[in-house]
Amino acid sequence: MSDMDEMDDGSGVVKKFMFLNRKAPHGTVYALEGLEVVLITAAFDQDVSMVFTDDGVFQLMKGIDSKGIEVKDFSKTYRALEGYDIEKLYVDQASMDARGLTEDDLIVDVTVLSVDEMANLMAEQDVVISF
Amino acid sequence: MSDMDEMDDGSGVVKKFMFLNRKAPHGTVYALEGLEVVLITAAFDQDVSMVFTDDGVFQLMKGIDSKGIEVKDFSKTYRALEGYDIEKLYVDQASMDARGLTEDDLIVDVTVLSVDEMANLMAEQDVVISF
Amino acid sequence: MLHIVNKSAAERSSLESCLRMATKGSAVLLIEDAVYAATNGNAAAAKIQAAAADLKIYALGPDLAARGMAGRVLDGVNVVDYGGFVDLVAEHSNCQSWL
Amino acid sequence: MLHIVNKSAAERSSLESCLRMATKGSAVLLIEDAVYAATNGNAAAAKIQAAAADLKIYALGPDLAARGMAGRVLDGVNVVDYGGFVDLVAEHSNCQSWL
Amino acid sequence: MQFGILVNEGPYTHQASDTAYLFARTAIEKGHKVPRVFFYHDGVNNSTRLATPPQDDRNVSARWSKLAEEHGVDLVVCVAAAQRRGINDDVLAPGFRISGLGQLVEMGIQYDRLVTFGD
Amino acid sequence: MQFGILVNEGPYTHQASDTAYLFARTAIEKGHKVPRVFFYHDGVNNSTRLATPPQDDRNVSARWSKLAEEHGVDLVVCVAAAQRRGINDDVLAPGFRISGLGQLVEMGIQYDRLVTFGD
Repeated sequence: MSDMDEMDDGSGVVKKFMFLNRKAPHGTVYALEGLEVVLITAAFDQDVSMVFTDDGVFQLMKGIDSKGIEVKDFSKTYRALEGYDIEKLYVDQASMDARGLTEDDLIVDVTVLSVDEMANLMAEQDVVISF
Repeated sequence: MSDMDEMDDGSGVVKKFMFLNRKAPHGTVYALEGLEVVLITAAFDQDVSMVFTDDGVFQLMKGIDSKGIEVKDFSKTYRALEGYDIEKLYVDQASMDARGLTEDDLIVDVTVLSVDEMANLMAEQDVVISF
Repeated sequence: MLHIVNKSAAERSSLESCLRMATKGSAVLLIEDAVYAATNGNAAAAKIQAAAADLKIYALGPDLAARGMAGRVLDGVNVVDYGGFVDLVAEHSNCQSWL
Repeated sequence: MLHIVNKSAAERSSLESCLRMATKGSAVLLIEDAVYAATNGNAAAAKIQAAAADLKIYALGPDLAARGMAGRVLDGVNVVDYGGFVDLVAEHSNCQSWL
Repeated sequence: MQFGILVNEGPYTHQASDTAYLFARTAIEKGHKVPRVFFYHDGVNNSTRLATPPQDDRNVSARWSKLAEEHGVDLVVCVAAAQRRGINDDVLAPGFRISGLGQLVEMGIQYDRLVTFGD
Repeated sequence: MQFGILVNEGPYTHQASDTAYLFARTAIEKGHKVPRVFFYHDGVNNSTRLATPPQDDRNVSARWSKLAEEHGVDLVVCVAAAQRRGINDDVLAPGFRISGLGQLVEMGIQYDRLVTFGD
């Protein structure tokens, strides 16, 4: 993805972008195509937060094996986000609880937030894009 | 629709077809495109039942005015179903109750069924197509 | 902040997810199939009325009319047209569509 | 009768609609995102386990594996592959997909 | 046994077309017949030969075409739904043809089972 | 004020593209600017010039084209999403162009608001 390293819209503006991931992987393409937007946004040197809530927390599951459905496994891309300076990864505590998940089940290190913390984080963004 | 009057697959078989309508109108196209299938099926002289459950009961609302969203109002088509010998129209009592609707709110005469009656009707079908 | 919901609360959980994260004083606009939640007798009406204590609730009039629901809007819900939708986006510093 | 559900019970109401209308002794197959409901710790698990008293509950194994859920399947849920899916359709006289 | 398959969603966005394909292929491998697959609603978008997905991803329309070629599956695209969505004979992948909804009803009448895949 | 619009669903099956269009047209009528609409996911299917919907129905891609022509709206179709779904330069309706996701990010950076319409 070296073609993305030097993107710049020329304005020098840095905005807060939140990507809100609410959908499970594979049932729909939103998780995969959402990752593509996140990577490009980081290449523009914007302030990127990725948030996983509702079924979106399932995107980060360890142990995904998608050979049987003959679809590409993109879950390792989440591990590569750090290399693109995307370090603000948040998951919603209540969504984890409702699915019986703990941080140990996830493929990357994340910050777990309460609903109030999530809500406040969202309210202070310039741009929220939800998939 | 006179081109549909004499359709025949040549087998002489009459099967029980149920069309299960579970989606509200306009938010998605399923209600409209579903009607197209129902009309064609009746033209093949099959035993057609149309069932409205969940948000599908909203398809039959009186007083629809879709000019403001610039989309065709197809709700009058339900009144024309009788002319195509589609007379078995059923609505789910529980779905009506959960939406504050009564038969007076609907654009056509229907038979109101309990959950058990709906379930038994579905179980005896040869083909169920759901939109 | 403006929250936009477009799916029926009887079919999807997006309204619930929205109400869970909308902070006091923010606005919620119901469009497309989401407008049913703002009508009398709907199972989601109680949820909307409870939310209206802390949030401003709007519903898109053309979507209500297209569903035969123009005369059934809950007290406390503000009906807007597309112009009002544009105004709501302009008036709030950011927005989130709960797809 | 075979009932097929393909959406997450946390996102949509289709599993609930299905369980409401499935008569005693019929089969319910969970595929795609619906398989999450058949896993330990999921909020829908209690619903599935209660339903398993009267219905036969199946989940598609390749969809469980693709979601990292192969090792978390609820007791009482039968895991099948695509061949088992085909068999279920063949064994039941009719089927309904709760889209 | 003869299975009819109805696909109501397009490729990639929803898993429906993938599941339908794997179901159809498996049914054939097990000795059943899949004489026809009908594509309705956004399902008509499976029929374009213009898709060029990334090389490490599956090509949804190409594998439907292959199934048609190898096993004689009739891939029918609903004409009314196709016209709304910009699918016509010029863009059809091999093995697909455009026809009316009667072809769907016939599947229900003539085959032993009809299975629907969608959103 | 400058609005960016993101459309994630195709025409007809979902109301999203209709709502986005009416929002954009109204914003322009009220004196705002809509410099660009970005089409992502199945939203790329709005851009085909091959659609021929029934005469009593709206033509979704044609009215996007008209908005572009009359008000200079830049209609951008995501290249990666388009390739997966069979949209290329040969089938584009007037006013649409294919480009990268950077065009979406730029809307977020440069405009006052970004509004998303989808499923």
